[in-house]
Amino acid sequence: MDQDLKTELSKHGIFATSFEELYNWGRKNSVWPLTFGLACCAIEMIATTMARYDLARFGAEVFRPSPRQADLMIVSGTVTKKMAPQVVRLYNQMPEPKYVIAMGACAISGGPFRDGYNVLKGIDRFIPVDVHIPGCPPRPEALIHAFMALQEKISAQQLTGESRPRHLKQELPSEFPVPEFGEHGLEPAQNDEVFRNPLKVLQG
Amino acid sequence: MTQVAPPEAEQNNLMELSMGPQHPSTHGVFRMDVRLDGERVMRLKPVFGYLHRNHEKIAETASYLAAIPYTDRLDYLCSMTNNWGYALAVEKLAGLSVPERAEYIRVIVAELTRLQNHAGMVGFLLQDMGASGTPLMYAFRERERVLDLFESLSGARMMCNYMRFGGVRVDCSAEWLGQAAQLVAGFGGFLDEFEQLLTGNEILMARTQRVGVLSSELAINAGVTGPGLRASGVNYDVRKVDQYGIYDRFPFRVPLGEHGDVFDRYMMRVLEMRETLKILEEALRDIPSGPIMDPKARLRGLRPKVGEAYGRIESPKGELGFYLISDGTPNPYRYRVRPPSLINLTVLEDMCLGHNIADVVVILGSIDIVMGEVDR
Amino acid sequence: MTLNEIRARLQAEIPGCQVDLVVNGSPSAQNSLLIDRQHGLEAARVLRGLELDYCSNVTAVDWLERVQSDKIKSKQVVDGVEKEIEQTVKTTIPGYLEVVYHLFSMSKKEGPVVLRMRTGNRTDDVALPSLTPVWRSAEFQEREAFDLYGIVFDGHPDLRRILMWEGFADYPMRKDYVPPPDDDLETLGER
Amino acid sequence: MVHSLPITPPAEHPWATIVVLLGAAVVFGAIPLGMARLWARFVSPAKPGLQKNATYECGLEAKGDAWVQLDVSYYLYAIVFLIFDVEAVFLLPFAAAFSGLSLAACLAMLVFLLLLVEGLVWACQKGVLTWS
Repeated sequence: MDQDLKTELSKHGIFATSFEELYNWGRKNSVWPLTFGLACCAIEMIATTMARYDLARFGAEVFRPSPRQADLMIVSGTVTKKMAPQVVRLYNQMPEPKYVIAMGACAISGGPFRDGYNVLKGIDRFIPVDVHIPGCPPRPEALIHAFMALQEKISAQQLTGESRPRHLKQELPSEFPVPEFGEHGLEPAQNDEVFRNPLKVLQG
Repeated sequence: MTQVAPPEAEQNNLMELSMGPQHPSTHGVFRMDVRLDGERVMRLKPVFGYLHRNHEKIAETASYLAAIPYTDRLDYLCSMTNNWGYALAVEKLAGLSVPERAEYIRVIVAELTRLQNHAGMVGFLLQDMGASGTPLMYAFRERERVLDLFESLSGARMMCNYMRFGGVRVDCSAEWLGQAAQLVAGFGGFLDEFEQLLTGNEILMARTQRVGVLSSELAINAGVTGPGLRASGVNYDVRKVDQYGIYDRFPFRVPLGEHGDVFDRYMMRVLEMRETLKILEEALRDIPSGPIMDPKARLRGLRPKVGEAYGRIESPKGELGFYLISDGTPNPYRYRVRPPSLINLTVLEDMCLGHNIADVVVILGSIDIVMGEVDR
Repeated sequence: MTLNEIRARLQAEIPGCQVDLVVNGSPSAQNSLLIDRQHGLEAARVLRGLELDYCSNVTAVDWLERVQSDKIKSKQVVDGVEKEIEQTVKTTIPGYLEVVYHLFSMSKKEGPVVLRMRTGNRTDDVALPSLTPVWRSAEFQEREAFDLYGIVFDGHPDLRRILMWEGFADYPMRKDYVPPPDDDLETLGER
Repeated sequence: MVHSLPITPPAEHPWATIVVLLGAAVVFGAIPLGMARLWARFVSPAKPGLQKNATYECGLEAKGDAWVQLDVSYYLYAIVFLIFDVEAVFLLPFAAAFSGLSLAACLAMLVFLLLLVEGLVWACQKGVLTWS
């Protein structure tokens, strides 16, 4: 069913779609984020849900406090080493399909507090991240752009075949090991299956 | 099989619960280990450190100028007052003076920060009380107006990085001052609307009066500062005590409470907003023109003489102090922040004992903590 | 009350308490009183009696071992002629940990009275009297000094780590603390 | 003359409409649930795990046990509520047929009401509903 035939039909009020499109359309327009404010980015996240920037236009203004009912985790703020086990445990306790937006420079790579002894240098060391938003804090428009990027990602997912998303593959884990508190830092310092170290990728 | 005695909590039927780092009521990653008898709180131990980002360690390896953007991220709702606290401490350390116009701009932006912080605090307090959304929408509508002013002045909404020791970074245009005057003129109407909706509301009064009472002796001894202290009837406002900057030119009154409960702390914020409007009107009216930077202040390579200085201001949360020890090198030997939010939490347990767990949420909201400042 | 009056008052009320004035070089001229550890708590009670009812700030400072070279002019006879020679004498001052208390009076609205106490050295003799029984605002700040600097406060009601987690072994704010080499992108090369 | 049968052809059964509506409601409810169950079984695999199924306590490992003996006043509060919940159920048909009732029926209902209200007043005086 090629695209221009569909647009032609839809001009006459006939909507042709596939089951996959319908499934993805339903899921991408009701992404429920987890109430999970860490630091300054959380205030910008709250400002995005308020009247002026209105995250409700993207179906995401329902912020669920419990991970059981949330399907998106916005890591908004600095993830410290003391907070990292909790972040990973919350991610594990979210039902599939789940997504992660790393909001702000701190969640992506430690940001301005990168060389702090208690700061984890980016949450993608322990959990897979779907959308990264640079900024410190990113403006509300940037967070809305992240939601649009996530929605495009969801609508591009196939339900069958090899490139199915993670939650449709039995063998891919939906849980990641929770780091422990060690004597001098977190043990392990990062999770090597998840963390694709850019430098290693360049060298390797 | 030896009978192991159950932990002390189970012995007298108390439920051990932690309102942990991820909790809608804790204004960030703050954790309270609570022991409950049914719904009543028998013991409450706060746990900090989940947002300890090593602000002081990083500032000690950075130069005096480079520490200013970090002060924005201390109390990330009031970046201008953090800058001013730090700038005041460095000016005391290095003996710099601030030109007249810069002093006026500092008062204007600091009081605008106080407006948006107190409005946000009242919105969040009502959100903690269960009125989820509506009061916060009104409060953030006003806050967005103030953030627009900050953005047009300093370039950023929340992280303004605007003040320097010896003055301010950018001069504000007459058009900006006009917009600020317009905002101040309209803010009174918002406050009347807010008070009409909230102050007389029986649910608010029932949920906040005689809840979380803090006596004035305990408040002084535990170092509580800011609106929380004045709600207990102690007349101590660093703007009046130290009269830093040019606060002695503005005749504003300091509201005081009698009972020191959550309702008084809420009223402190509302009344302080009204006093702030008076200060802003006067400051915007008679701001002089002139330089905005002390000419002899060296920003890049500031090397203050060996010595120390403790500068403090009245931030919307309380007394925010910066203690700097210089050893003549470009970076401070010791850089210490006196966090009002952390010290105001000393008495959290004393206020919450005997109350229900729903009141703990309201009491914590009335203290108005920001985790960036608590954990630094 | 000026610092000297307070100093005299302290020496009068607490026999054998060694109080000396530390001059502050910066223009802020906030000089401070250095009190010996043994009489710290009694001195605090006396100061509390002097209407200093508000302890605003408690700071720990880590002074490393440092070599102080100061020039001493001394008259010496050099081959029969008396001349003034400048000698630079290098004195190494052993390192110590220090706690600084900024005390204010809320009733009399008076400025900071700065109180300092020093530990014996930086390794084993790191105990100081806790002033939490006198000013409760010092409770969390002393716990932070213990957590980040390792100063043990005797008499503190609940001395635990406040910012780092319980099992953490180092004192991270000390000047000689080396953080663990997280798998940092820059350090990856030479690991 | 053809005698018409004494029994008139039965109009549809008086309860038929309700049964049809009930059936439609059940089916309307069951369709999405059924689709979800079929979807879960055939397409998206279940991945239970140790951490995933652990009890959620704000991101921490849940310690202690929620099975704690609570104060008796909660039980009494629930019992008093239960009584008045059941009473409300009885009031519904009474309210629906109120206009066609005789005085005696109203009086009987009043006795029922007053008995329960008297119980509530006693409970309040005993301080069952308020505890320090």
